[in-house]
Amino acid sequence: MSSNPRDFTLETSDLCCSRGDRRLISDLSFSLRSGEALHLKGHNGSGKTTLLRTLAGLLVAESGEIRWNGNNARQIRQEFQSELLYLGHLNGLKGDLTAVENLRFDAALHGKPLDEDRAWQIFNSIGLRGYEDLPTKYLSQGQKRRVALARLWVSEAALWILDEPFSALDVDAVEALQGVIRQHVEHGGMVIITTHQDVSFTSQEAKVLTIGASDA
Amino acid sequence: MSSNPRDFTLETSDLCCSRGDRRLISDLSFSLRSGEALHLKGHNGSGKTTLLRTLAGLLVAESGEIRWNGNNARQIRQEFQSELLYLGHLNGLKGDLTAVENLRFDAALHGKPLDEDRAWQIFNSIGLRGYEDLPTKYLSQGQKRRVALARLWVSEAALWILDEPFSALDVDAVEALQGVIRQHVEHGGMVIITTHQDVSFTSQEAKVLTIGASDA
Amino acid sequence: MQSKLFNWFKFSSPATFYPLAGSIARFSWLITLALLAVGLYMSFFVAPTDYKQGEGYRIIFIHVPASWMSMFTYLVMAFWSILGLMYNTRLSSMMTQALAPTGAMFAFVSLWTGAFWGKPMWGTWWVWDARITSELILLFLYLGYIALHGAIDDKRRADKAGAILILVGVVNIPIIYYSVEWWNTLHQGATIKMNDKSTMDETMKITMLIMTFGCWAYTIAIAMQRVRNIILEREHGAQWVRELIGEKA
Amino acid sequence: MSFSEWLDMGGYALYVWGSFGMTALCMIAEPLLLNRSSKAIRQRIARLNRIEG
Amino acid sequence: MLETLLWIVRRDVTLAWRRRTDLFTTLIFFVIVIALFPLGIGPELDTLRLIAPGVMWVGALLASMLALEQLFSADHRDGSLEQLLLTPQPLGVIVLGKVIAHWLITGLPLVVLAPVLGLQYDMSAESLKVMVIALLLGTPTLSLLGAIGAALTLGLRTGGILVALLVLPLYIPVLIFGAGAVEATASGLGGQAHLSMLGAILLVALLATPIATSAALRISSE
Amino acid sequence: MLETLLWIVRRDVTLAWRRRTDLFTTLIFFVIVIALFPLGIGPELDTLRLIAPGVMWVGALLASMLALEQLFSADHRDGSLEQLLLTPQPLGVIVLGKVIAHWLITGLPLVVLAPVLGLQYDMSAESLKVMVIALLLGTPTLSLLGAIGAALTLGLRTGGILVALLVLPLYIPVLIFGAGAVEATASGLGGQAHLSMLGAILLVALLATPIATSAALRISSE
Ligand code: HEM
Ligand SMILES: Nc1ncnc2c1ncn2[C@@H]1O[C@H](COP(=O)(O)OP(=O)(O)OP(=O)(O)O)[C@@H](O)[C@H]1O
Ligand SMILES: Nc1ncnc2c1ncn2[C@@H]1O[C@H](COP(=O)(O)OP(=O)(O)OP(=O)(O)O)[C@@H](O)[C@H]1O
Ligand SMILES: [Mg+2]
Ligand SMILES: [Mg+2]
Repeated sequence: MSSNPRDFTLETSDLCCSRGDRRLISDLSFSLRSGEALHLKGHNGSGKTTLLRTLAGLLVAESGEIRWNGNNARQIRQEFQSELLYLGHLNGLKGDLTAVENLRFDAALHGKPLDEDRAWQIFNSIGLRGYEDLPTKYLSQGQKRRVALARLWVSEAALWILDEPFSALDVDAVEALQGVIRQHVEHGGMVIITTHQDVSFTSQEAKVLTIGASDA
Repeated sequence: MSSNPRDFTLETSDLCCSRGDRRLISDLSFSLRSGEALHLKGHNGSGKTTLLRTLAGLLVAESGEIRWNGNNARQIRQEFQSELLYLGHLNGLKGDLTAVENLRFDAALHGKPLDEDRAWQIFNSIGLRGYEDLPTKYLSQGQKRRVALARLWVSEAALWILDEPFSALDVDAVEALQGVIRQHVEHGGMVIITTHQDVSFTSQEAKVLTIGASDA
Repeated sequence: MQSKLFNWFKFSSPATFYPLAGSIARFSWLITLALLAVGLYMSFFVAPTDYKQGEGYRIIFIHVPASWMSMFTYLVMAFWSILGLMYNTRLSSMMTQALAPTGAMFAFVSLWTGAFWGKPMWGTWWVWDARITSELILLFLYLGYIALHGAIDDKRRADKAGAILILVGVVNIPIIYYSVEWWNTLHQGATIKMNDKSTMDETMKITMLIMTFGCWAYTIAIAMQRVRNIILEREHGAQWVRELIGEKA
Repeated sequence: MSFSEWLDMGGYALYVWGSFGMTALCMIAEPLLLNRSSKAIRQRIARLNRIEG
Repeated sequence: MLETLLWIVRRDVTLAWRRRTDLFTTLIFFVIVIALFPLGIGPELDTLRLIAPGVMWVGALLASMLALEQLFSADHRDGSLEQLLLTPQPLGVIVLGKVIAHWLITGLPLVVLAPVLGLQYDMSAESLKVMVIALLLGTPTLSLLGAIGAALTLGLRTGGILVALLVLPLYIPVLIFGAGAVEATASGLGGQAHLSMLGAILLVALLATPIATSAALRISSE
Repeated sequence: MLETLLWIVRRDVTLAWRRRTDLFTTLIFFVIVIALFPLGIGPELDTLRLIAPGVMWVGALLASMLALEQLFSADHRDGSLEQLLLTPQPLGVIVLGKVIAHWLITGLPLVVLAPVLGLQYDMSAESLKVMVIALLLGTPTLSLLGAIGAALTLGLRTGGILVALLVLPLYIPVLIFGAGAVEATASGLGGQAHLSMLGAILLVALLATPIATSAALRISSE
């Protein structure tokens, strides 16, 4: 689409999503380009998670289209997924593997193997020194969340989709996370995020999209 | 201990808790009486959940004692548990039962059967109108949390132990929850709570207990 | 081309198919009643007594149609499953779902009547013969489909999962069938074989055919009626359903 | 041939009527059950209609 | 106490009823296992009659063992087990209620179906009768014993299969007396003694196992 | 592609190694099932030799079916399956990797142990040899076919037992040819034809099932 290879666009047109027989999102069209952040707002149950999972390709939209660089994202699934990082309510950690192993397997499967020293370094910098080679099932809720979020520090994906990343984190961790998101956006990444907490994560204003406003 | 039957005390003396081979809490002594709230603070992984579960009797302390009205809480387990309400990270809901059924079975097993109308009324008042007789697995994360918290509205227990009750809730729900906690304390209840969010839940100052301050 | 496609999709929409299914069902019920009445009359009063098996052989008039029906229904379900997976049409998945209980019912009837036949003829309710065993497996496949479809609450997911199961099962059927040759099977003793029809009386053959068509008509009628239920259940939020029921309630 | 003779089916009564009986049971029960569930579905939709206007 | 028991039974039966397929799957598993043997062994009725009681009981053992997974693990995973542990009711009663419900859901249907399957193995009417009585006395014991194993393995990733390891050895006496009762009948000795033994085991299990299971639950939920 | 496959195999084998008991439990379940039969049936060697291949194969079927639960459900529950679905790798390769690892963990040990157990049933050396070859060809097919069932039932509360209902009918051809090979050898006919058939089924399964499993996984994680 553009001459700069790190210049991406994500667009939706007339997207409709349902859960059960409830239509949650109807005719949603928006577009997002490199260097922009989107803050998704809405009450509990308004359909934020549903929308994020649909954008990531885990759910099938009822109608409408999601386009990545102008192509239907489902048709260029591998290309799209190699630029995508999704973090949902679940951490996606194996409790029997250590934090370092979790991160390294994940990186390898994304085609970007990570050496062990680098992994230790990252955990050190996000406040998990001393917990790197403990099976993650022995970590506290907040510590597990930190391990899951460590993916952001190694990711080279352009599009980050984050569903309530701040939950369970203490003040220090929230700050570190804000930092890495801000940096990603400034370096031409895209972020789509939901959170009920009152935090900022970009230097300029983020786009805001509110869904289901009439509800609850 | 006291003439008023709704006048309770919870004390710990020299409580030590470990997880794995990490000593998390050492020689903790505090006491709490009716009408007081305790806000437990600490970094991720400092041992808050461990302490709360120990107080509730789900974990066994390494040493030290927990006393309820002067008696060892483990020895008067049934008496203690009939005055206890614990809400942890997990919601404790059956996904196949509806919100109303979940609440009613829970109340019945606490020996305080609840009639169906009352249950509907409660869900109505906490913003779940229309979702009362949907199996709870179809609810969003925040909605599930609300159903779990509905226990607070029917509880006659004196001691509430709440582990991050505000997580996943939107602004309205946070407010409602603050309200019910405040009321409970004002009516002579006790609350022990953890949260990383910056919220207040008592009219006067709550006691604050910070653990593992040197960590992280 | 354009208009042809249009017609196709018109009837593949549940809203238009619903009344059509009603008409088909009513028509099929009439045929069913007629055929079964004639067939039963012939089974008991026209077809002659078998020289070897006496009156007991009359079980054949339901045993054989039921066996055929149970296998044929599975193939039809496989057809609808392919359609459902390829074109994602809701109606074809609904048809698969609507056929399953009836197919299972006939598989059961085949086994039951077979057992009630085997007892007087072979002296046992059951043998682990390849043909009988494969019918049992067919019943399991039906039940597996029903259980899987029932266990999944999201019906769109249930449709797709069920379709995959049905198609995987289809592959299994011929394998089981040919395994007879390797498998140490108990042969069907001194009984009439399925293929040498020449020994069979002409009226018997006709009666069996009539009964078979009766079962076909029955299956169509039931499936249409059940698909109507399924449509109502799944589309209960749709405007046309609301209006339809509103009139009658 | 008398009626009772016919019923006897040449000594095969149990087997013949056992088979036909079970088949009849199945083929009669199925439409009846179907009708019942059809009514239940209609009632539920009608109730939804009333509630949601 | 009785009221608590009834509430628990009601809760679990309601849950099972919501998921009606649960009621059938244990049963169908049982049927399939019984049907697999002739396929592997060959269809000679003489052999089959010989092994029928053994196959039937092994099938019942396996089905009831597999069903154990449903007993506590769902409650554990979603946190409702914590809540049950913290109700002001004796834990033994809660456990007993859950086991009773579990037997009603998974054990009873199996007992009802067993004679039909016995026919396929050419068992005699007398043998069938004894087998049903034996199963009626034996399967509740299986549920009670199994509950201990289910509680001990709670939350372990290996759950399903580890429970087999713990529980199957405990099941062996039931298997021996249960299959023995049928065999004794078939050989004309009469299964009375075996049946009394099964009854005695059931009584002991009824009294003793809820305590062991409760203790195991407390440990597993630490 | 091959690299992805190896990473996945490595990941799952590491996980299993962390939980070494996993390696043994399938095996021990197999041993217990095989050991239960003489208890239920009686110790006559003639009967036992007759039923040995059937019992052995039914044991292998059940063990491999039970082990299926470990294939995807842990990944599903903790969210790592989502992450696997979103990696930029072909899903079929990921599935194949997981199935291979699963077979290495649960299938292979069983093949190794089978001859030892066969001795207890008084099987001849020739029969034992054929049985091992048959198991070596048959058990991977069981894992491949089972993966479809495991994927279809993912996240359903009935999981464990529903999978039995779906998968066991699919296993039957393997059972028939597998047990048939041993029986044919024992009766002097030679098991060659049966073994070739098992090999052919394995090849087809290797090519076709990863696709079906991938489709099922995408559906189940909606
Ligand atoms: C795959 C399932 C089955 C199929 C396709 C099937 C099909 C048939 C057919 C077509 C015939 C009629 C042969 C003819 O034309 O003369 C027949 C006969 C018979 N079947 Fe079945 N059947 C099945 C299952 C069973 C079962 C489960 C039993 C008993 C347990 C059974 C017992 C018999 C007997 C006794 C006959 C009569 C043979 C004779 O003519 O003497 N069948 N079956
Ligand atoms: N089952 C366990 N076995 C061993 N260690 C554990 C276990 N659970 C937790 N831990 C360790 O105990 C410590 C405290 O955990 P805990 O869950 O109490 O922390 P927390 O204060 O609640 O943290 P958070 O704010 O993240 O919820 C952590 O360092 C963790 O690694
Ligand atoms: N599997 C499902 N089947 C049917 N309905 C569902 C399912 N999951 C969610 N829903 C419904 O979809 C709606 C939106 O859910 P979703 O999880 O997207 O909300 P959300 O905006 O993320 O809320 P929260 O802030 O509480 O996380 C809810 O009303 C819920 O009841
Ligand atoms: Mg959400
Ligand atoms: Mg915590």
